[in-house]
Amino acid sequence: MSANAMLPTAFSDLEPFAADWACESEPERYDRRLASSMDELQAFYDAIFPRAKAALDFLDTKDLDDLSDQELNLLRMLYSLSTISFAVDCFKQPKIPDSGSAYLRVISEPVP
Amino acid sequence: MGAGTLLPERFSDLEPFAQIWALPTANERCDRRLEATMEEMSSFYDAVLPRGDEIFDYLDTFDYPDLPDSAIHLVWLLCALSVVSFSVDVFKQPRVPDAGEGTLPITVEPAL
Amino acid sequence: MTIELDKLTQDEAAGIDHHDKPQPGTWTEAFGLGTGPVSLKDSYDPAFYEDEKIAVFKRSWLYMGRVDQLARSGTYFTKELTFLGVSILVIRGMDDEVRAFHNVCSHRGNKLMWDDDPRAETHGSCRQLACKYHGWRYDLEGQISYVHNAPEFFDLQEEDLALPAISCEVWAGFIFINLEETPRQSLRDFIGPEVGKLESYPFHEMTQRYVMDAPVNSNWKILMDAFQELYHVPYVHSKMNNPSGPPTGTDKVPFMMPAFRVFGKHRIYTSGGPHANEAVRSPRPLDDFFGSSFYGPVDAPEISGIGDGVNPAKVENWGLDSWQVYPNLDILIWGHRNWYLTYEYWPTGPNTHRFIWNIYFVPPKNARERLAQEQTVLSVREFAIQDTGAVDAMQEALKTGVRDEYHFCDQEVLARHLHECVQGDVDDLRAERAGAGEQG
Amino acid sequence: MTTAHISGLTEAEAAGIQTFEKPAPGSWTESFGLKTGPVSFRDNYDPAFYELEKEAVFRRSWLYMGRAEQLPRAGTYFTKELTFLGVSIVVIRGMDNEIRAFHNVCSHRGNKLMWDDDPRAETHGSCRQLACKYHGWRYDLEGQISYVHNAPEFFDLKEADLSLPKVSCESWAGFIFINLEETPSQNLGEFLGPDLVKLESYPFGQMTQRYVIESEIDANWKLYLDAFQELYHVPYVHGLMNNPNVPATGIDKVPFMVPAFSIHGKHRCMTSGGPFANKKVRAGRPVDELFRGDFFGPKDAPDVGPLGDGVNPSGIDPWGLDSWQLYPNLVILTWCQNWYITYEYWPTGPASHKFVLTGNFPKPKNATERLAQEHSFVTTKDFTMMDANTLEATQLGIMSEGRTEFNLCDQEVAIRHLHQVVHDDVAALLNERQG
Repeated sequence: MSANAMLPTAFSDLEPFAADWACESEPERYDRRLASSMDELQAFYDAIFPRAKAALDFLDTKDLDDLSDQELNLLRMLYSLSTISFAVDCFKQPKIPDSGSAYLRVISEPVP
Repeated sequence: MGAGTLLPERFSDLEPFAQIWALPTANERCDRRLEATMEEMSSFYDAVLPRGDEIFDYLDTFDYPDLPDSAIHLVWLLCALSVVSFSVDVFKQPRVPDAGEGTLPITVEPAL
Repeated sequence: MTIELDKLTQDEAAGIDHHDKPQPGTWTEAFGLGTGPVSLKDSYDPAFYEDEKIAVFKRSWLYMGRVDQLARSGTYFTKELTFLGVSILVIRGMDDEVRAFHNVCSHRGNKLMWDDDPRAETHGSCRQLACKYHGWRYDLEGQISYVHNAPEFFDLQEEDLALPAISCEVWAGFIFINLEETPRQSLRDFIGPEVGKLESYPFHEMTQRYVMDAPVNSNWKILMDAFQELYHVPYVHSKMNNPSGPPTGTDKVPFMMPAFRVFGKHRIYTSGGPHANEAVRSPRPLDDFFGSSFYGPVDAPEISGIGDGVNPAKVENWGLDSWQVYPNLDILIWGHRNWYLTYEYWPTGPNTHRFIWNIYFVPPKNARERLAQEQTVLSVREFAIQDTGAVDAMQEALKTGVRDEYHFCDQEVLARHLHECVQGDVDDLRAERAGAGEQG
Repeated sequence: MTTAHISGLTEAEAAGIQTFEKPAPGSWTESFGLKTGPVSFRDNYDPAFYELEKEAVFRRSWLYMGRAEQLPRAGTYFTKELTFLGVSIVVIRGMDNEIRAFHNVCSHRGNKLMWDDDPRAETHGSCRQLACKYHGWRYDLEGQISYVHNAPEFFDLKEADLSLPKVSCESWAGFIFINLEETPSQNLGEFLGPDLVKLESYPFGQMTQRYVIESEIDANWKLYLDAFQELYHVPYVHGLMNNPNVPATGIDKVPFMVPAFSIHGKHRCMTSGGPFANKKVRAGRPVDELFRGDFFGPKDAPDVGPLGDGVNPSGIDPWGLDSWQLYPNLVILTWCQNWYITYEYWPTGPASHKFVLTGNFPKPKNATERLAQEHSFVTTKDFTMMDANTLEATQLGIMSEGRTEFNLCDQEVAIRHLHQVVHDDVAALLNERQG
């Protein structure tokens, strides 16, 4: 394990996506979705989806309020999977169709 | 012809300019002009202008508008020459003088 | 002092083209216009602007687009007249007729045709007009054709559910609408016989199209004024005369217009175009390179003829007709070069407007022609950017209101005519209101 | 085109649709005593109507400010900027644990009392006293003056006159309301009426895991409320979401019928099957299965004890969702999957408003529950985005006055009711003024 690994060792295969997708907040995750190409979203989706159940089982053994940085990053990557899922499996584009300049800004969300 | 080469072999001397100026839309070419220095534009202008007849003769060998990609890049290169020419031979600066915030984005232009 | 005002430099006097003027010696008087100062309060005053929207834009035929934009049944485009709060849908029906409707669904008032941004214009092709909100559909003639879950409604009358139609007529392939309940004139009467003759020009052969679209910081009439006189050319565009040399007297030679005409509320100037002041002008190297310039490609394409509408004053060495169709459409036709432009000036506020500019060429047959056209478009664009910058400065000064009256020379007769027509329309509206007030 | 065609459903639609009994005389609309003719939507943009509405509706109704959980201890407070009324409210829990509301104005020179950095922005926090930033006057947590800087320099100060101006404030089910009338014509319980009061037994207090969304929307406040008080739009605005895996077919266009509407004074409730509605024509997404959550909420609903006797007032089975529309501008959605949503619609002008959405879940016990909530919430957000932009299109369409009368079907009865109540309130105000 390299000194600066972002994820728990068992999920080091997802490491290439961690820098982009272990975002701290929903607005950051959503902005990342909008700034990504469909190829990027699809690649992330395809990489994490088959590993997501294992990640959930792993995280379920931990106390949510006492996660290590690596565990927290893994949790946040699962949030990101949720954030991008409509773009990948419904809209086929990062932005919601016909959403123009409309926006919904999350100003308060749970931590972690 | 190397990967990423834009122009036909016989115009390979113009290749460095094509990498910068052979942009597909008028708006991109106009934006490029605003970012360019006068030196860049003068050297582009001085390099392409003397090759004009040769380029036109070459383009005339194809059925229009079914040009191969490399010939399309030549067309774009000449379109860019048209864009920079006012800066080089009239205004001596990238921007139109006294235009303030004036800008005229092109919203529809012909294909090719 | 007066002598000083009249003086031309020797260079200027030598290069200037002269043209005869009609009786009694000026264009302005020949058209029955006043020669005194002109109030430009109509170009910044918010109260005037509010009345102008009704008196001019809600009562005139307004240009929407070309029939070429509606190639087949089911093709449509929208036009956002945001300043009037109106969105227009123009569509070609199954019967090939072009119609216009308010772009509003009859169910809950949702905007019917839009794409991603409801404020932006859109265009496309459809088999039916479908609302994105609850799926109501209309046929290409605006009749209701499908109501989702219709049994849940009460007493729907089919005929009440058609899209609200707007008067729409076509002349020379130019599509116009009129927002009056019943237009006071047909489009053809509005256009009049002299402008009407222009329909013999082969606009339909020129379908290679460029569009520019930009917000401009000036009242719509101020930019329109800039394009109906050449008096500004030696100053705003001095480089056009002599692009390669340093500024000398030569680049300041005045441009005199060969002919003006006024036809009702419409007007035209005809100029020599490439032939104007030819003795003192010199081309750019790139014009030779591309075989093309501001005036258009030198090797003009074949067209089927030019009809009997252009160059109504029969100017020798005809170069350009600039037709100003009231209120806000210009059609510029280049003589012997066989291309044309349209300018539209759409108000967005007392001090701002949206400038839309279309350029039309005969489709090019080869890369040389394609590039010659490109060179023309980009040359025109350079000068138009200068004009938009110049009017921005002018509007800033005008709206201070420090001076109300300004001076229009005989070369600016068309600008005088435009302001007179607009002010006349607003005066009529105000007189009607006053009359209604007295009666009430 | 025949009338029959207008009335038709396609075969695919008819096969998938769930239908429900309607009350006598055959429609919700008539059973509530509402008219069935076309309606004007002028009240959605007319500036003169908007001015009357502010007075007749917002200055005379109980207005929702926030949840009791936002004020966990004595001295915690938040401000609410009712900019459209020119009013700033501070809501604070006193030493006696009571929640009170005051005009957020210092009694000395009128400075705004509680604010942070930007005087226009809302703030919240905790304090021992309320201190003015200008000359240091202080008030206790009950609004009484407690300190006047350099008091001997003043003339005849009366302590009793220096309290913060009180605003009527009452709570129900942990929802804090104020009323700007000098003396409210009804107390909060009377205003809500007995059916809504019963909802008090719902375990709102357990659902403290909270998300908040805000947005400025270019549409009248009632337009957004309208979008969320009917399901008629669902197959079109959200068609893709019903059946994400197939291209547009008949199935994604099956109408949604609301099982029950009910009217409770000025308030309304729309009850629907939620996850059970038109179930046989809907299909989930793989991520929904993975995260055990979707638009309807976490699939494995956590135990929150009994839901009380207020939910599902029409007793439909299976019950999925209540959407309570509390007059004028609060919506509370209680889902069968044990979470709730609130919407607030605050006018900012005749053709614009500020939209606030909260999602509220029980505290998650582990990552799986946390993700089920996250996924439910972001799904809701994507749905809501689609509505938001459609609304701006609707506002533009209505304002064009290309058409001035519109048709509402029986599935849109709640819209008819809201506009009727607003009009009645405005008419009452005009009557008073004339009388």
